[in-house]
Amino acid sequence: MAQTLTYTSDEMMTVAAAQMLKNNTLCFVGIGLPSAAANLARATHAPKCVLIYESGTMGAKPTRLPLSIGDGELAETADFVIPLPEVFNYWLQAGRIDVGFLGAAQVDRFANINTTVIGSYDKPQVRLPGAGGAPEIATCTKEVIIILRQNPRAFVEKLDFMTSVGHLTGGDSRQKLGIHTKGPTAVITQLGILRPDPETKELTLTDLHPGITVEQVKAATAWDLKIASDLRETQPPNSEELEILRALQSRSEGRK
Amino acid sequence: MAQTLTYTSDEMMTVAAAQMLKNNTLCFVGIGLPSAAANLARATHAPKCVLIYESGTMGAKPTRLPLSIGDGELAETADFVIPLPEVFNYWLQAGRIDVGFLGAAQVDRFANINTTVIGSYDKPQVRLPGAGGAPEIATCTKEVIIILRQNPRAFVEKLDFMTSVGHLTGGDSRQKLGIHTKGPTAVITQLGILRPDPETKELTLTDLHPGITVEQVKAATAWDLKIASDLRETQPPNSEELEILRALQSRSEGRK
Amino acid sequence: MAEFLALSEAVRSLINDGDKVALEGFTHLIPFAAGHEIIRQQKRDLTLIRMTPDLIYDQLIGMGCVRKLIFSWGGNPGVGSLYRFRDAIENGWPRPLEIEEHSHAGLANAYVAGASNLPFAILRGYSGTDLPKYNSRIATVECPFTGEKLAAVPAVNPDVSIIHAQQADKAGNVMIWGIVGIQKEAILAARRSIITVEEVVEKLEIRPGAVILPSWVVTAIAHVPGGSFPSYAQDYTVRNNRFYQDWENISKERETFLAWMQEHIMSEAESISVVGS
Amino acid sequence: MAEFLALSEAVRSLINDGDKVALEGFTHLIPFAAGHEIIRQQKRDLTLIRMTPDLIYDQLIGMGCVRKLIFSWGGNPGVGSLYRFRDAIENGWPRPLEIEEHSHAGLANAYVAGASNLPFAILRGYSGTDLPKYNSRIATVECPFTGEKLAAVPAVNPDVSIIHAQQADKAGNVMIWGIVGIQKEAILAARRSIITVEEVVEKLEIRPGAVILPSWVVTAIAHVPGGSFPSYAQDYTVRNNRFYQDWENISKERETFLAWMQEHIMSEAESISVVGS
Repeated sequence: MAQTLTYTSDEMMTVAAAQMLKNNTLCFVGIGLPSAAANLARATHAPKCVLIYESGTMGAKPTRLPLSIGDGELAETADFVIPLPEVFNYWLQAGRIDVGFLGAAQVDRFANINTTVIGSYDKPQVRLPGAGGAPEIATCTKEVIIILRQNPRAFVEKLDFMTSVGHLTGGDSRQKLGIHTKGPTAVITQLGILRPDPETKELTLTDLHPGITVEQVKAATAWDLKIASDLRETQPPNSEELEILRALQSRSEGRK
Repeated sequence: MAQTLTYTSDEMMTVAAAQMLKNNTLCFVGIGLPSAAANLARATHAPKCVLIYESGTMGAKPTRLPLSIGDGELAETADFVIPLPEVFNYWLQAGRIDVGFLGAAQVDRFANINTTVIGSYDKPQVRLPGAGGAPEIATCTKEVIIILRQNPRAFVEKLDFMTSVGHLTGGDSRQKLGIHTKGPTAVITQLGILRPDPETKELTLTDLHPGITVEQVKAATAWDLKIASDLRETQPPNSEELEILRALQSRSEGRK
Repeated sequence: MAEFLALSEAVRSLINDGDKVALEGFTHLIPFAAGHEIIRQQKRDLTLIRMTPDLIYDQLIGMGCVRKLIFSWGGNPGVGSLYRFRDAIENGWPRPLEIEEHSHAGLANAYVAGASNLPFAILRGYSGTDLPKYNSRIATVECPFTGEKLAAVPAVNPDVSIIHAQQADKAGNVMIWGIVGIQKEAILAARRSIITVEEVVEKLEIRPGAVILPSWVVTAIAHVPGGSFPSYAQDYTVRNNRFYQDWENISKERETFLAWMQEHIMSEAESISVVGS
Repeated sequence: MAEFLALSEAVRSLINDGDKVALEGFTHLIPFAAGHEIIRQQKRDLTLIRMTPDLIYDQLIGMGCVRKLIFSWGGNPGVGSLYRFRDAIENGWPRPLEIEEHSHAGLANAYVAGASNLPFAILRGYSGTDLPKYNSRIATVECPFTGEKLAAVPAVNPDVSIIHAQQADKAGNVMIWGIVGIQKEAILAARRSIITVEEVVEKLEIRPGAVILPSWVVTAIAHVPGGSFPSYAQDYTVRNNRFYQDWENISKERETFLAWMQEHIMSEAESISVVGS
């Protein structure tokens, strides 16, 4: 039945991300796909998932997707709003957040992230927005989920800049740096889901979205991507998920 | 005329302290005589003197004298109330407070303060309450006024414990420690007012309360007290001051 | 997520002998009822943390619950001494009391560090004082940019923090207002927490100046109206200044203290928190 | 004590060429009108500080006011690039832009240190990232108690901080509510301050979650309704998301940017702050 539904690759990514969010978790949410995914989760299987936006809106319950992390909708629907130093010190750094959702311009095989520059830092080819909350989200939330579109310019052999750490150089290198959180547990793309190998921490393709081939994913990856021996197929979006997601988006004043 | 008024030595101290508070100053106030003095000043010549109690009540306007720094009266009459970390970091440490009023169990000739122990620290003869906010009030307010009753057990040659610094060992020793505020500018007692010598910073008797002799003050001081060459007589409380002070005190639920 | 428990059950299940426990509330909202329950359950070897020990710690110390005290001002506010605190330090009665002594600014920042998951806090504090000579937990750090020397204090992270609040909602979110003190930081710094409340409401209406402690950071809530007596809960009860003054005579001598505790605290159930009102 | 001034007068008298200036407001309450006045007065060689430069810094950079930028996230929120910011960094147009780059946590704590009169702040931050390689203002300190290594950032102390607020009262006390961001710390960290407000009221009625900036810490207040457009002032104006999206095309090319600025900002009086609404 689901096969007969039409959906975009962004919708597939968003639904796959939403499915990863458990009920009763505190989720640090960025704008764009992470926000859509978290709100979809809240509207479906995880009604008690608590959405925390970087702007200090705790427990926001937007009925439309905000354009920025500080839209009025977020403050008005939040349980309460706190100043920024408390967001970063009392909540994020204190390790109270279960899941952090991050985007990226580049990721490498150990799920390290670049959102700073393409090219050199001093004379960049493309200057990107930079770090924002990501470096500390990457180290202080109990678990990180990364969402980005997969292509060889994004899934690179070597980052142009290390903005936020994933599993560093793999193995226990993250722990050796004194970081005690799990780090990235999944990278969700329009093609499938990559997860770190339990030992080496190298990203491995564990789930293929319906209709996608392993070759497509390998072609979209600049390194020699490892494939899980028990490769699964992702559950496609169902009609309820698509309906709710589209309704959220249709109510978004700021949608492009 | 004032000569015909009867007043207690506590009233004399309180009025002398009140007269030192200028209008439009931010004043960090402790309980007891400092609170009485600050409220008297606010009710007379300094209506815009802003009273800040350690409990975070900013601009408190009590109509009766509180027993503790956290009486409900203070919060209810304050312009606003802030959490303790802001009191100590954003206000006191930031150097925004003009005057700090301190009491003491012992002071020495350089207006250093002991409120910790009589006797040795490890086996005290009398264990006193300790530091509270005083060490940082003593270094972070622009100016400190000390109020205590004068006797040889209180005005000592050597403190049993240095709880809060005045002028340390005199001269520029305070500055040399990296403290850039003025420190104690007056010590007000039931006998007179002592001020630090501009050079040596040694406390010097500059004002005698009416009816008090220099010999009385010297007898109440354990070190050889210096007397100012231009010794003045304090202005005694006038009838308005006494009336307002007594009214404040009569409304104090917690008065002893 | 917060669980609603009877106070006796919360104290029994969450506080162990030897724990580091902070009962906070700066003059306002002092959790007396919870302190009394700790005394009744005869918890032992506690390390108590509190900026202003106040009467409740005088009682805990006098009843022999306390091995060590971390504090910054140990007096009866506006009245004078805490005689049980003094007796423990001066004479070791009923048992010797180890102390770790700070200034208010130092201890407040130690809670902030604890709430922030930092191992220490920096401040411009303790300059020239004797406190660092007697407290090895006051150190110095150098600013890596200016070379300035600053005081450092270690974070406070209680095993259990206890506060009294005006309201909780049924979902276990808690609100305090008025003088809010260091309570938010005390709860956030702790591994577990117990909050006694004046009232349980359907839904919190956030007040000006209020501090919210969401259910996610609260372990147990107990409904204990009047649970801060003789301190107070703004808009619910008023501070009983008379009791603070009477405490002087009750507590000065060991015998009168013990008799009073026996009569008013040990032999009563939780409702004791409103004795003398 | 705060003085009520026209915005043009406040900018003229309080901001000097070469000053360190922070215009804060985290998505909400961004002081656009004040930024436009700085552009019109052609202030030069400014060091601008802001966590999220947003469109207002894109405009200030593109108009040549800025020598150096201290920031933590330089994008058009939910839309994409800040093209004038990029053009300055990538191509040095209209002049080279020196940058000092942090994470949000780092810069937020730098403001906290500034507000607290501390020379630096500590945080668990920047672990493993390349930022410290390119920013010498990110250092390491060791905990004197545990030996742990923590990140340190220097305090931010602007010469002038500028924010937009919902209300001031006639005595010059200011109140903001909704998303309050880092504005309190920005004002407290600054030597001088300018606050534009939606409304001047007789007396502030303190709202839940509000931040109060008392007159004692404010230098100048200017009454500029709509002064945060296309950002917003909760309960007064709504965010103009369309303008944020339109900015992409206005700002992508130097010519269209300059033409737009000339038409909408340079040739207008203060009321320009509501263009496009």
